[in-house]
Amino acid sequence: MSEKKTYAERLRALDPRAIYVLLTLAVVVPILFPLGLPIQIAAPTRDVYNAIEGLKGGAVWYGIDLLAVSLPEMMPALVVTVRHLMTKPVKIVFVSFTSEGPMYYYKLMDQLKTQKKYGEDFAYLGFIPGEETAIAAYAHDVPGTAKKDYFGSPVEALPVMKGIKTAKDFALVITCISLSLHNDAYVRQVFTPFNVKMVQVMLSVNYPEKILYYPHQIVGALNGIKGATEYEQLTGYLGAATSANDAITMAHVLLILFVVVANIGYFASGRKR
Amino acid sequence: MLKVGNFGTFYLLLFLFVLTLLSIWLVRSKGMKVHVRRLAGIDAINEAIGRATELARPVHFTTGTMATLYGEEGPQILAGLSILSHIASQTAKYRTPLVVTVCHPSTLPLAEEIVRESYLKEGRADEFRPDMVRHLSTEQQAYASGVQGIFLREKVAANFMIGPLYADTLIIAETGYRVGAMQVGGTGTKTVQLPFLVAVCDYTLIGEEIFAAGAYISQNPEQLATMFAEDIAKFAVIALVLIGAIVTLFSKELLSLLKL
Amino acid sequence: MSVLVRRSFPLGIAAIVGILMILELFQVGKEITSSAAMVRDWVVIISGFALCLGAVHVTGFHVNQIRKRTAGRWPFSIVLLAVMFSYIAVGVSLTTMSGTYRWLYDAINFPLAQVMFSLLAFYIFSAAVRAFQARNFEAVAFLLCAILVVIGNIPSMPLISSALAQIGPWILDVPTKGAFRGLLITAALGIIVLGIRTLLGRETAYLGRA
Amino acid sequence: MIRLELAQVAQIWFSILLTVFVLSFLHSENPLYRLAEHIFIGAAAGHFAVMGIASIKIGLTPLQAGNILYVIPMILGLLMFTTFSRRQYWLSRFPIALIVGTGVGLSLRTVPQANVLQQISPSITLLGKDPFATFNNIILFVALLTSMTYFIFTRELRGPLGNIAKAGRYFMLIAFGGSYGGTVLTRLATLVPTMQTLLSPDSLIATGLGCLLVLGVLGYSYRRAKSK
Repeated sequence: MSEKKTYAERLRALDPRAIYVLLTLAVVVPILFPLGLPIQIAAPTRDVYNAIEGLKGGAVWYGIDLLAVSLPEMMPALVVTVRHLMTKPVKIVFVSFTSEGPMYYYKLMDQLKTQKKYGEDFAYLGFIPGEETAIAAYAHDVPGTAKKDYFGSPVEALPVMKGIKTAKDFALVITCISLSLHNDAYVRQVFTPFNVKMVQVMLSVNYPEKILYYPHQIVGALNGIKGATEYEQLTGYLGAATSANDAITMAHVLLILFVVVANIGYFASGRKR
Repeated sequence: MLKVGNFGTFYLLLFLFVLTLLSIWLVRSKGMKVHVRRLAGIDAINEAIGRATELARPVHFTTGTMATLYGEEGPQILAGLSILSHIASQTAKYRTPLVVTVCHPSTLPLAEEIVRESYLKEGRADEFRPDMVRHLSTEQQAYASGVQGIFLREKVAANFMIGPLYADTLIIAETGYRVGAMQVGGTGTKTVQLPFLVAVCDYTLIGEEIFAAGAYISQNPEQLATMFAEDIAKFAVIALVLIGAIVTLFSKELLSLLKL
Repeated sequence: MSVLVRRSFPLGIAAIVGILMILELFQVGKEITSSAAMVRDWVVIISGFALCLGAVHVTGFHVNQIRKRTAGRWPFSIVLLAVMFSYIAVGVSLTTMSGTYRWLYDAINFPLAQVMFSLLAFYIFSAAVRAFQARNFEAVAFLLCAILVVIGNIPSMPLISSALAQIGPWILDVPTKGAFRGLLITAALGIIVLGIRTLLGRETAYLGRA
Repeated sequence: MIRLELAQVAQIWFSILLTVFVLSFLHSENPLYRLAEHIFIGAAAGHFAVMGIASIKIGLTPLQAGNILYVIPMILGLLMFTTFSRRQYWLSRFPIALIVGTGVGLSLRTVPQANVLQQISPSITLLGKDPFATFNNIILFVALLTSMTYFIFTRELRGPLGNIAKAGRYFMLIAFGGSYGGTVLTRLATLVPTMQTLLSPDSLIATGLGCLLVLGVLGYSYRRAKSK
């Protein structure tokens, strides 16, 4: 400890705590102030945007078919697509075929500020048990399967539900899916019999396999957090996905800088071991 | 009734079984002697224990988390434990404090027995204390948090992590570096963790080296002979790969010729 | 007699069980398949006892700390034991599916496991700064490949230079895969030979020495 | 706005404070980290004890149905506890032998297929659909053969064999570097959501308070160390 270290030696052996502080900053700052660093936008993402942008009235079936474990990955995509929908002149009917869906609905409504009114412009029909059979039943008879909304009012009493009988009455079907078998169930039970326009938000693990439904069965798809980032860029609502993307970019750049600095220190200090 | 898919498994097992028996027979009745090349990582174990002895600070050993003895990664734990028996003998001989941490408790009786027997063998049975072998937690990350704490509180001077290692490896190794411990890491099939061992540890046992360690340390002729069997198997696999490549190369050629 | 019971019996058990598992793969007979399934059931039950043994061991260690009043440690040991016994009380009386148990798990186990994984991100940085110094040719190879993969993983990279962004994935896909395959094959040979030696009763690490 | 229930608020506070305490370890080992560590270990020990009891119950069902054979694992399981005994500890070898035998058997039936045969079969096709693919296949092939050569133990790695093994060593270093770089992204993918949780509106107050507590404790221990 008695010997004074030269600057070069200090650069080589950066105090780990300095590294930790800088890394924290590199992650925290973009989370608080998203930069919106540009990224390449995949074609299925752009098609989701076009499908929602092109809506001129009518109703949208929004399936929140998520498991609790997918929260960090799927929440940003859910928020940004609903936020985009809320700006369009459409009615939205939310529904869940997973028991943890209602939790997402609460969190979603917590994060959204909207002019639309519950009951008139949108409604949540809650969790309908029964997996694929339930999806099929709902597609064939919406009010007959749901009967009541999540808060207990009868479906007929909701103005938003007027004129909605089957899947055919929806201008667009959007679904956020955790379980890959739901990707198939939606295509089998909703697209095949009714030939409606459909968009799926998929987990990154399921994406490579289920993207094969695009562009014939589904008109667009989002790839987990990556898709959400792209979507946030398209719509300009920079949120959790963009900030995560920025944070990861900044951290990677920081690592490269650290390595460069350490090597400058190594060569400047005379390449001693 | 041999299913086609298991065909390869069957012949590979049979081949290695015969090779192992043959090598044991060669040692027993023909007195074959096998020489194993120097393995720096294993030599470093004694050096690290020596350093810990000088500093009078503890030696830490673990076979890693997540894996269980009754699972497919059981043999890697056994390989790690055979190195533990050597480490425990050394710490018994030089009266160095030893801390063995265990994640899954099914390994606990085994680790305890190995340490106890090593102390017994060195004539230091009275110095074996049950808290040398500690089960911290079955949960991977809780275990890692416990090891971190032990490292900083007890100032560990040598750290050995040998077995099927999982993500917590880097947590333990980085903390080991922080307290200035000399570290030897090693893992068999967990290739994801190897880069971190190479980056942080002073010496690393890569892949098969952890299985060679037992024979190398004990210099038991019979164990060394099985090393010889493994090497023959390696040459056989290399030959198989080369032949396979040539065959597919020419069969492709043949196919394209036929298409013409 | 004692050596027979203490050594040969365990060796025999290990060999029989191991061979049973292998025979099950080759579908030699219905009896083999059903007994292998039963032995696996047994192992689940024994591991249940092992998990309880773990809890007993942890309790013993910390009771000892409290009794000896180890400086700076024993109050924490009290907390540890209190948390552990409340889990056991809730888990056994209300089952793990109950709301209270889930509350405990989501408030303690889940976030703590998550944050321990987050520590890894910090450690991977500090380890990299030390390891990625161009000390010799080997270190250069290591550092260069790591940095190229890091560059390839930057989300905006394809917009800046698509060629540079493709090197990283290539490294992971071609040389890395090849080298790891070689490593896995040789390690597998080590595992198999160790296994065969165990079944032959030649690997006796798990029996102590006498 | 939907009001969170008290239980949820308490849960958030608990999880956030524990998270901040663990992160404080990056500075130094301190009482708050120690508290989080002991709570975690206690929680995990309790959780796995509950799991263990559930596993034992699995065995009770066939036993009650009259399958006497299930007495065996019960006895063997109890024998595990002899490890605490100074004289009868050897009895724990019986359950251990069963466990070891199972593990060895299971690995012997999966490892040949998964780690040998399935690694060889995709590596032997050298011709690809274009020259670049062929080049890649050859590199992969060479990397595999040379890295295998590195693991030859019973011959000294000198001469031509030594050179091949050296090439294998370089291929492995390349692989380690690549794998290290790739893992950076995986680890950041956990860190970022953790930070997002800490900074979300629900938990910001708890995070702030946690940080203050940590600073207080660190400052206190620093002053105490200085005065000594």
